[in-house]
Formats: sequence, structure tokens, C-alpha cells
Amino acid sequence: MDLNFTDTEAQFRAECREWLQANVPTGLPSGDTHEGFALHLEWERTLFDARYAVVSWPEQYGGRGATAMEWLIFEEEYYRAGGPQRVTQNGIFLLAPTVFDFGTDAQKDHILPRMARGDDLWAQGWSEPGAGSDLAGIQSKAVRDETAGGWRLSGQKTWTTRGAFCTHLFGLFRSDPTAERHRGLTYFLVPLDADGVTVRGFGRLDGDEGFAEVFLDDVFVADDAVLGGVDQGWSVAMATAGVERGLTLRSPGRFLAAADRLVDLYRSVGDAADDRLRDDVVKAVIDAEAYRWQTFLTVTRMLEGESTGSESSMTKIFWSEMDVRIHATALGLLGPDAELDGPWMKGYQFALSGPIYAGTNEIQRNVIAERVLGLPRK
Amino acid sequence: MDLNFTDTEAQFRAECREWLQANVPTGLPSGDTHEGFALHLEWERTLFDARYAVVSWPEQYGGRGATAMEWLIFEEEYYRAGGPQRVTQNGIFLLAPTVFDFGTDAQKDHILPRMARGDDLWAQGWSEPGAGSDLAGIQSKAVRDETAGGWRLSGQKTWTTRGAFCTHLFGLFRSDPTAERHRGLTYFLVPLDADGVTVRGFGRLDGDEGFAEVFLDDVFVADDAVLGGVDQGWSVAMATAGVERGLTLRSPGRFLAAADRLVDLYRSVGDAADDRLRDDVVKAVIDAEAYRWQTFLTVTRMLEGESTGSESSMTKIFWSEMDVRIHATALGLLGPDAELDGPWMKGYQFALSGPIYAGTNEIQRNVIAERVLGLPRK
Amino acid sequence: MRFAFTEDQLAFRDAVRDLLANECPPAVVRAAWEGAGRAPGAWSALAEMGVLGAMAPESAGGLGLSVLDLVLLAEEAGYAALPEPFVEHAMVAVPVLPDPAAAAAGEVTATAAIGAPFVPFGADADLVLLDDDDAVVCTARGGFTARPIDGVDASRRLATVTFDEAEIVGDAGALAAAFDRGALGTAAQLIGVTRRMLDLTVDYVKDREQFGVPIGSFQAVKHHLADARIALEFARPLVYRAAWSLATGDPDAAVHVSMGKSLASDAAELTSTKTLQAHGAMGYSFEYDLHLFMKRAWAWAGSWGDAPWHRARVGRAVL
Amino acid sequence: MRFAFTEDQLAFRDAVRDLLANECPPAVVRAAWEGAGRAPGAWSALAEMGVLGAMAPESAGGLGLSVLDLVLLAEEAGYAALPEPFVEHAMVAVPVLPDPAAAAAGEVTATAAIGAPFVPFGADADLVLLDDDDAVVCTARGGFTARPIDGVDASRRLATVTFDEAEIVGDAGALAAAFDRGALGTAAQLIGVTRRMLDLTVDYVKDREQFGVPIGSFQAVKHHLADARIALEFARPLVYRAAWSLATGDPDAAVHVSMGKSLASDAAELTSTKTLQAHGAMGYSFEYDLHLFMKRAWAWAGSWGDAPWHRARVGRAVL
Repeated sequence: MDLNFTDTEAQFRAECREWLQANVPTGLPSGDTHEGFALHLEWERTLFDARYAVVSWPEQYGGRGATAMEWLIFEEEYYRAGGPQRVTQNGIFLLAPTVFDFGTDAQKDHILPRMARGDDLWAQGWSEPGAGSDLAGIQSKAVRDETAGGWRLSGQKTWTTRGAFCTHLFGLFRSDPTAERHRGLTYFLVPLDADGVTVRGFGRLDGDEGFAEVFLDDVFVADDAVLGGVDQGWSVAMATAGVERGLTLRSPGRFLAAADRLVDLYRSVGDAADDRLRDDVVKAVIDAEAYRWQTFLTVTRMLEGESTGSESSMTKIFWSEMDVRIHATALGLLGPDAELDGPWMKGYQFALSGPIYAGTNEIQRNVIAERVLGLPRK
Repeated sequence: MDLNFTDTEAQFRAECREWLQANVPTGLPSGDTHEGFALHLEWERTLFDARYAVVSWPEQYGGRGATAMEWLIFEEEYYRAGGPQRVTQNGIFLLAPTVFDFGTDAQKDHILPRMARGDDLWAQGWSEPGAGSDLAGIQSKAVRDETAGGWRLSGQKTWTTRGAFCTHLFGLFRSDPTAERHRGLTYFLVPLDADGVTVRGFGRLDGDEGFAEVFLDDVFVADDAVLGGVDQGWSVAMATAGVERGLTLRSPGRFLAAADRLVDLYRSVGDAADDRLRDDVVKAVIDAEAYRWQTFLTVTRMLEGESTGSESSMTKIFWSEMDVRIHATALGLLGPDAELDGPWMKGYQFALSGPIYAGTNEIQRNVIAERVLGLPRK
Repeated sequence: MRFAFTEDQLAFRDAVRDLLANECPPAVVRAAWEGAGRAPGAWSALAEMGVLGAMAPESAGGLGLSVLDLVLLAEEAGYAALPEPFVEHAMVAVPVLPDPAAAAAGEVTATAAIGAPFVPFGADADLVLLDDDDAVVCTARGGFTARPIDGVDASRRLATVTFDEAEIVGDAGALAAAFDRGALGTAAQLIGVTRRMLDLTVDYVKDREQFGVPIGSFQAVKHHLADARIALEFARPLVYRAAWSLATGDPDAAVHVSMGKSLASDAAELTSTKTLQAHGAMGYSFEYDLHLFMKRAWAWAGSWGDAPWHRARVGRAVL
Repeated sequence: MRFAFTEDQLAFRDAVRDLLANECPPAVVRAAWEGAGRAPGAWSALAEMGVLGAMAPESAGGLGLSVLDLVLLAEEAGYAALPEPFVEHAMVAVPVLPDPAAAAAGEVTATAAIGAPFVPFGADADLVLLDDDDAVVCTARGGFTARPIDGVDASRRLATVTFDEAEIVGDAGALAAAFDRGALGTAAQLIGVTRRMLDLTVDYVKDREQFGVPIGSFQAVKHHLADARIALEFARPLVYRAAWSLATGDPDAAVHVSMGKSLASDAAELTSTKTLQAHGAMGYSFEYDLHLFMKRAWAWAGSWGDAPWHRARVGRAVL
């Protein structure tokens, strides 16, 4: 055990900190609005130009080949500097790991650099009106078009985050109509400007147009739009949904920064006499530290070749419920001002999505019980 | 609406208070030990002699014909005076309402006065090793003996509260071996000194011998041991298990008194600086008041002929979880002394049984969802 | 001891319930978010029915009723998430105004805020009641400046209000009583909006299927909603009891109000979290109605004293 | 940054695990409740293996190890609910005794209490370390009076200790360090006993059937145990990290200990409630083993500072 950062790590941290503190934009509007999105995209390009967009990727795709520990350090510094949520995150954190594992060389060469530069903006197309927590209930279809050498996609995707601002969509489609549930699905990559695609943005809880419905009506895509094998979509999607998702989608840096902001708020408005809120602030600090060190423990295990797996369900529950508690504590500190449409109230509403998306926490608790503890499914 | 007590009610309260304050014994050992049980029985007989054992029963059976409101008042005064848990409660509160509803006149005349005087001490025989939350899984059998004019009972009951100290048992037995689940059960009344009965006491969480296993090996009982109809046991048992159970088993007086003791503890050991515990004490006071007024609301509805029903599941969850919180708060106030085997730690262990017995709170939440809110069973 | 409302009180409640079901469906609440705000149809119908002036004496065109008569009506206003200053007008202002006739008739709309940094419908009302120097003051349109400020529930139309002219309409005692009426009425509205979130969610989870069954058949969803139902069940009696205590001048009425408001706030916040979670992504959509009620619940839970504030007040009395 | 134990540390842990599985099954814990108390077989085997003196220098017959080497062993002592003053002897006393040779060899048993009203195994130990006037003092058998006092966990054998003679063995700094070692070791024991409650319960709910299926297939039971598992998952890293900080003399080590102890106490208390509930009536029986671990969890959760105490200490450092 050595919990000191190596000289290399410490130097990497110092570099990141210096650059981020000099460059992180302040006061950006929400990236889930049309105006805000454009400004966020500028920031993404600035990150890319400084090779901070995708630090853990190989250099050939725009990264620095940073280690997992370095990536965690970058994330800590990114949020510490007040960096905004990444509008490119669904591509970088959900699609890219899958491309690395299952993409052809041609796919990697085409998709990854464009994603890193923000040329292509990827939206996820998992959910459908009838398939939320139950992803295997997907109805959207892919029909083989031998003549044209590709596939014709039809159906409806929904709850597509920032779908109205993105250029591409990745998602599962039912390519074998005779197969049931999670069989017979294929993972497709779809340009949103293709003929037959209609995107309708709609508002989420906080009123921002952060969601979209995507309607696909006989949309043609060529064979190279398939990621991984035909009819292998479920295993392709799931292979990178575990550890990677838990780790990369919500790095500890975000919650360390949120806990820091909460401490600042406590100092500025906290009534020293109210020990209940004081205790809640301390709990938030401890929880964020616990999440940080659990991540270091997990990453060490990964780096040493241990498999982790279903533990990502614990991670998802922990960060999402911690995030709600941090924001609820802040609203308590604000007292009557909590009702105002300020950053903590906005953040609270955003936090409330955490226990719902990427598999509800109810589903995640089932996964922990069944796969980590070994309880019977039925 | 009139939330003032009537003159009659106020006078009844004054009478109860005066008598109880003069007569309630202090420092009784636990009623769940052999020595303690005998002392508690003396107290029960004192209550009976003063006609306070069963105030709501008709006078002919040893009561005063008190109204439900008066009964609540008696309970408030009983616990306020520091009266101990009633060792007769399972007979008085679980069996007696069923006898009133389903018993023959002969059964009422024989069973009720003896129960009120503490001559017969009734233990409940619901649970079996294989039938806890799932009462319909009862395996104990009742076989008709036409020749002898009665029934032969065999099987095993367990978790029988104070079974080692009681004289009689009431419970369900499978009288129709071809019927499944909750059909074909009969409600029997069994003397524990009958041939073929073996009672083995065993310890509960706090070490007191509060439980017993009751083994029945071909135990003969006559026809008048059946309460309600043959094969009608489930509906007989359930008819009085709802409102009555919620209301009579755990009257608000008990929790008002517990909240008062918690306030006293706060005043004696509470560190005025610890607002979290202070807030928890206030919550306990408010919860106990809420339980009291919800009960007055419910009793008013009952008295005016409205049916209540499955709401008793809410009552059971509320009081049992409130009781745990009250005791946990007290342990917090005690700090390092909490670990000592004192009254609050004893009470905490007792409180922990609340969410388990009389139908686990998980089952009760299902009942609320299905019967109060109308959600689908499957 | 009889803890039940009279037939008259229940009939009045039913009439208001029907009125609001017709005049204030979710579309009206949604319109108040987006357009000019408020629900003029419902408001004038309530005036006509006598609800807005119910607490004014008959001599001023009122019905001479008490908070005990109004509490069930506030609950219905909560159920509808009525985008009007119902409690502030009918329960806070009308009983303290020296001449409540115009307010009773609904010719002028009053709002109020005591010990709070902003006023609901502050820019829309004709009269604003505020606390100033331990007294209730009333400032009329023309005598005050209202600056709109964005709240999480846009249909509350918050504003900060500063006045040039105001009339003292109540002393310190009247101020305390007005605050307690506001807290009580808001607690009743919270009971109503909690019921609404629960009703909406029960309907949704019976209908919505995942894994081939209604999601309401999953034990986790059942338990979320059972918890909300329990919180509602035990908050409601304390709100009704507080209404009785205020109406009859019980010396502990303020403590009773605080008990009711704290449980009602907690029940509403718990229910908003549980019902949102039970909905999954659907509840997170702006186009779906749940958020209208949820944001109102958040706003009311924090108004007229949040749950910790009221518990602290109870603590000062009982500890 | 490498957050993992060495092969040697894990091998030592495995050896202690095997030893305790053999020498301290639940029957031994139960016997300690009833009879003379303690687990002499396990205790002498631990002495023989060098565990009790591990933190003594080699010159005193020890292994010269640090709390970082001991933390996993304390976790195993917790898993076994070893009825001995493991942490007090091996982690609190041995490192501070001027001549630890006899304690290192297990010839004498030491116990300790700092800032606490009673001492575990106070009447059984040969040496008792206490805080007195901001120093660590050591009193030896014959020099102190121990009065047994009933705790909820009888196998902890609590006693109040008053002494006639005692030797100062550490200054204020040593006192603070000794307290932190006690809190850290107890946090590690809590991690262990939490794992034990969970293991026991997982086995039970897979096996026990109601309504024709294992109760572990009900979503409510699954979620109870998932919550406990999550609490364990996130408490453990902070305990290990605190061990590193203490072992390496990090200036914030005391804060790190408090973070670990608070989460470990909370995880143990949550797990005791959740596992008892998942068992139903079975867990409530004295004859079943769960309560042995549950009561130990309660006792340790409150010892060496309970969770609110440690959070308050963190608060003084970070707020």
C-alpha cells in the first residue's frame, strides 16, 4: 500500500491544475439549452486542443495515454477548478469504451478522433417508450437490406439526453424479430441527419430541453454502422456497462467538489447553532471521501488484473444518493431561499435524476442482492 | 368536531388517574421471567379487583362497559402512571375480541371472566417453524375423533410469547387436510395442561425466556374447543385482526409515556448543544401526538359506523418504527452508557421486535399498497 | 371527544373540490407557469361561492367561519395546486383586514408574507400584508414595489416587495395569529398536494408495465408508495387538530400548528421523492404533470416555516 | 498511489482468519456469555502466532509491525466476535507499554479505556490502561479494583475500574495516539462483525422459505441486504486509509480515523437492524447466533467514540 501519489502523478496533477485554473470558463449557461450547448462545445474544443478532452485515450485518438489513476486526478482537478458537466460525456464515457473493445480499426479511426474534437456529438438511444428499466423490452427494429448492403431502422427512442443538440445516436435495435428479450439485438451507430430521422426535444424536470424523442422511419445505415456483431448487441452493450460506467460516468472529483461547495455554503450561511445541518455537512464530506477512496481501492484492483463487475451497482447507488443528500443539505442551509431557482435548486433537480437513470436504483439493488450477495432471482 | 373530553370522560380520567397513581407497582422485574411473571399476575388481579383489568368489556364479564374513548383514556393514564406491559394482553387483546364476535354464550361465560381475573392465561399459537409471515402455511393438524366427540391436535407452534407461563393456547389448526393455504383451518382453544402437550421455553433477544415452543402430540380437545365454525378458522382469525389489533394491542398511551420518558432523559442528560438529538426528541414527541390523534380520528370513525379495515397496517408500521426511533434516540442521549443493560437498552431490544411480529412490516407495506392504494398483487 | 368534521363542513369541501376539478385542472396550473399566471376562472368562482371571504364577518359580506371550516378547503386548493394566494388571501389577510369587504368579495386580491424574504403573487396582488416592526402592515397597489424573482415553482409568481406606504392593521398578537393561520393553511395545502402526488402515481404504476407486469406490482414500488401513504395518514390528524386549537383559542395552538406543519412538510417532501422515483423517467419530464405538484410541495414545505423551524418551536415549548 | 495490502499482510490475515474459525466459532462466543468468559484457546494461539505482540519491537519479542499490518487482523477478530480485548491489548496497550515483552508474549493480558466510563474485560485483565490527567496511565492487577457491570453484550465483560496505584506510561501525545489506535482497531472490528452479520443472513434468507419461495427472493429482503452491503463497501476503504495515515504519521490521521470510525459504526448499526429484520422472528431468538454479533456491533459502534462524536471531530477540522 502506498497512498502517496507518485512523482509522475503529482506532476500530472500540478499541470492539470495550472491549465484548468487558467482556462475553465465561469458562468456558462446550462449545456442543456441551445445557446448553452454552443458555448459548451467551444469549451470542449479548448479542452481538445490542450489534449485534456480524453486524457486516458491513446495519443493517436487525441488522448495522452494517461493511467486510470491519472484520469481520476484529472477529474478531481477538473471539478475542483469548477469545470462544467461535459456535454460530450455520453459519447466519451458510454460509447467510446465500447468502440475501443468492439470497434474495427476503421471505426476507431473514424469515430474516436471526431468524438474527441467534438465534431460528432453522440446521444445515447437506450430507452424507448416501453423499455425503460426493462431495456430488453426494446421494440425498435433493424431490417436487413441486402440490395443496398445495410440496414433499415425504424422505431422510437426517448429520454435521449441532449438528443436535440447531438449529431449522432448509438443504441440497440431488434435485428432478429424472432428472438426474445435480450437476444437478437444489434448495436447501431446512426447519424441524426439521415433521411427518416426526426428529433423532438422536450423539457426535463428543471425546464431545460435536456431530453429528446428520436423517431426513426425506415432509416438506411450501411454495414459499418454495426458495432460488434449482428445480433450481439446486448453483450456488446453490457460488456462495458459495468465497471466502466460506474467509474467513468461519475468520477469522485465531481462529488468532492460538490462537498467543498457545501462546506463553503455552510460557512457563508450556516447558523453555527444548527448542529443537525452541520452534521449533515460533515456526513457529505465523509461520504465524498469514502467514494474517493473506494474508487482508488477499486482502480488498484483493476490495475492489478482483478475483475470487479457488479460492484458498479453499489457505486451507482452510492453516488446518486449522496448527490441527492448533498443538495438537500444545501437547500436546508438556504432556508426560505431554497425555493429560488438558484444553482443549488437546479442541482437538486439534476441530482434527483441520478437514482432513476442508467438503471433505477431499485434495479441496481436487485443486482447487488443477486450478483454480489448471491440471493435467488425468484 | 369537539376535541374537548366530555365531563364523563374527564371524570373517568380523573378516577383512573387517582387509582392508578396510588396502585401501580414500581420496579417489577420483567414479566417474561418466571419470578417476574408471578408478580405481574398479582398486579393483574389487583387491576381486576378494582375493575380496571378490562374496562371496555361489559360488566357481566368483569368490565365497566367503557366506551372506546374511555378505553383510550384509561390506557393513557395507565402508561402515564408507569404501569407495566400487561402479561395478560394476548388473551385480552387478541383472543377476547374474537370470543365476543364468534363465541357461543357458553364460551363467553366460561372464557371471559376467567381471562379477566387472570385465572386462565392465554398464549397465542399462530406461528409455526414453517409458518411465520406466511400464516397460511400452517401445518399443525386437527383430526376429527367422532367416537370421543372432539378433535385430536398434533403439530408444533413456536414464538409463543410467554408460552412457558401461560395455561391455555389459542391458534389455528388444519382441520381439512385436502384444503390448501388459508382454507380448511379451524380456530382451537387448547389447555396447555392437556395430555400430549409439551411446552419448551426459550430465550429472546434480551435473554428473557419470553418465547416458547409448544409441541402437540395427539392432544384431545372436545367440540367446545372450536371457536367459530369448523374450517372457518382463517376468517374467524382475520375478522378481528385488523382494526382491533392495530388499536388495542398498542394504544397511544404507551408511546405518549415513552416520549415523556425520553423528554425527561433529554432534560437529565441532554447536552443542550447537540441539536440533532434535540430534534430527534422533538420528533418523538410529535410522532406520539400524531399517533394519538390519528387514533382519535379512527375511533370517531368507528363509533360513527365507518369501516376502517386495512388502515391498521399503517398503524402497526407507524407505532413499531416510532418505538424503535424513540429508543434509538434515548441510546444516543446516553452516549457510552447506552451499552449498559439498562431500561432503555432493554426497551430498544423489545422495540426491535415490533417491526417483526404480528406480520412483518414488509408484509404490512404490501397490504397498504394492495388494499389501501389498490396496487396489483402480482 | 369527537374528531370529525360536520356534514356542513364536508359538503362545503365537496363543493370546492368539484369547483377546482372543473376550474383548475393541471392544464390551468401549467398555463400559470407559462402565461400571465394565476387561475382567474377558479378564483372568481371561489369568490362567488363565498370561499375567499368565508372568514370575514357576515357584516362584511363574509360567512363568519373559522380556520376549522377553512382547513379542508385549503386542502383542496393544495390538491389542485391552485395557482393563487389562497391561504394568504382567505386565511391570513381577510381575518385581519380592518375592512375585509372588498377582499371577501374577491374584488381585490390580497397576499401575505411574514418573516419571509419574498411574497407569492407579490406583483399580482392588490394588497400585500407584511410584518414590520412586530406588527402586521398592509400596503396597497401603488404604495409598494414588487420585483418578480424566479422560484422553482413559476406558478407561485414570487416577488420581493418593498413599500412606500403601509397601514398597520394588527399588533404583535395579530401578527403571531396571522403567521399561525398561514402555517396552518399551508400545512393543509401540503396535505392536499401530497394526496394528489400519490393519486397520480398510483394510477401511473398500475398502468405502466416493465418486465411484462405493472411496475406497481414490484415490492420496491409498493413500499415507496406505502411509506408516502403512512406519512400522509399521520400528518393529517395533527393538521386538523391544529385547526381546532386555533379556532377555539387553545393556549397551545401555536405548538399544535407547528406539529402539524412539520409533519405535513415532511410528508410532502417524502412523497415527492418517493413518487418521482416510482415514476422513473416519466416523472422527470416537464411535459408530465407530476412536477407541477412536486415543485409546489417543495415550495410550500419551506414556506411559513420549514419542518426544522417548526420542530425547533415545538422544542422550545416542550423541552 | 496503490491502495492494496501486501501479500504478507494478506497471508497474515488468512492465518488469523483460519485460527479464529477453528478456535472461536460462535459456540465459544456463547460460552463467554455464560461461563467464565473469554476465549483462552484463541487468545493463546494468537499469542503464539505473534499477533498479540505484533506491534512490539523485535527486541521485546514482537514483530515490529504497525497498525497498517494489524487492521486486517482486527477485522478478523471482529468477524469472529472474539471475546477478548484484542484491540485494547494488541493495538492500544502494547505500543505504549514501556516494557511490552510480557504482553507481547501473551503472559499478561492488557485492556484499556480512554474517555470511557467502563473497561471491557476490566476484571479479567492483568494490566489496565486508562486516561488520567491528560496522560496514559497503567495500573496492574493488585493496584486496581474492578467492579463488573452488566452490558448488553455479556461477552465484553465490562467493569468499572478504580486504581490505587498506576504508572504514567504516556504523555498527552501518546494518549491521543492511543485513542486513535483504539478507534481505528474498533472500526476494523466493526467492519468484520458487519461482514459476519451479512454472511449469516445471506445464508439464512437463501434457505428459509415462506409463501413457497426463499425469503431472499423478495425484493424487500434483497434491498435490506443490499443497503447493508453498500454501507460496508464504502466504510471499509476509509478504515484502511486511516490505518495508512496513522502508520505513516499523516498530520490529518486523527480526522481520517474519525471518518473511518463514523462510517464503520453507522454501517454496523444499519446492518444489525437490516439483518435482524431480514431474519424475522428467528433473529430475535437467543438460541440463534445473530444476536451475538449484533450486540457486539452495538457495543463497538458506541465504543471509542460513537459516530456522532467522530463526525463532530471531523467537523472541527473541516468546517
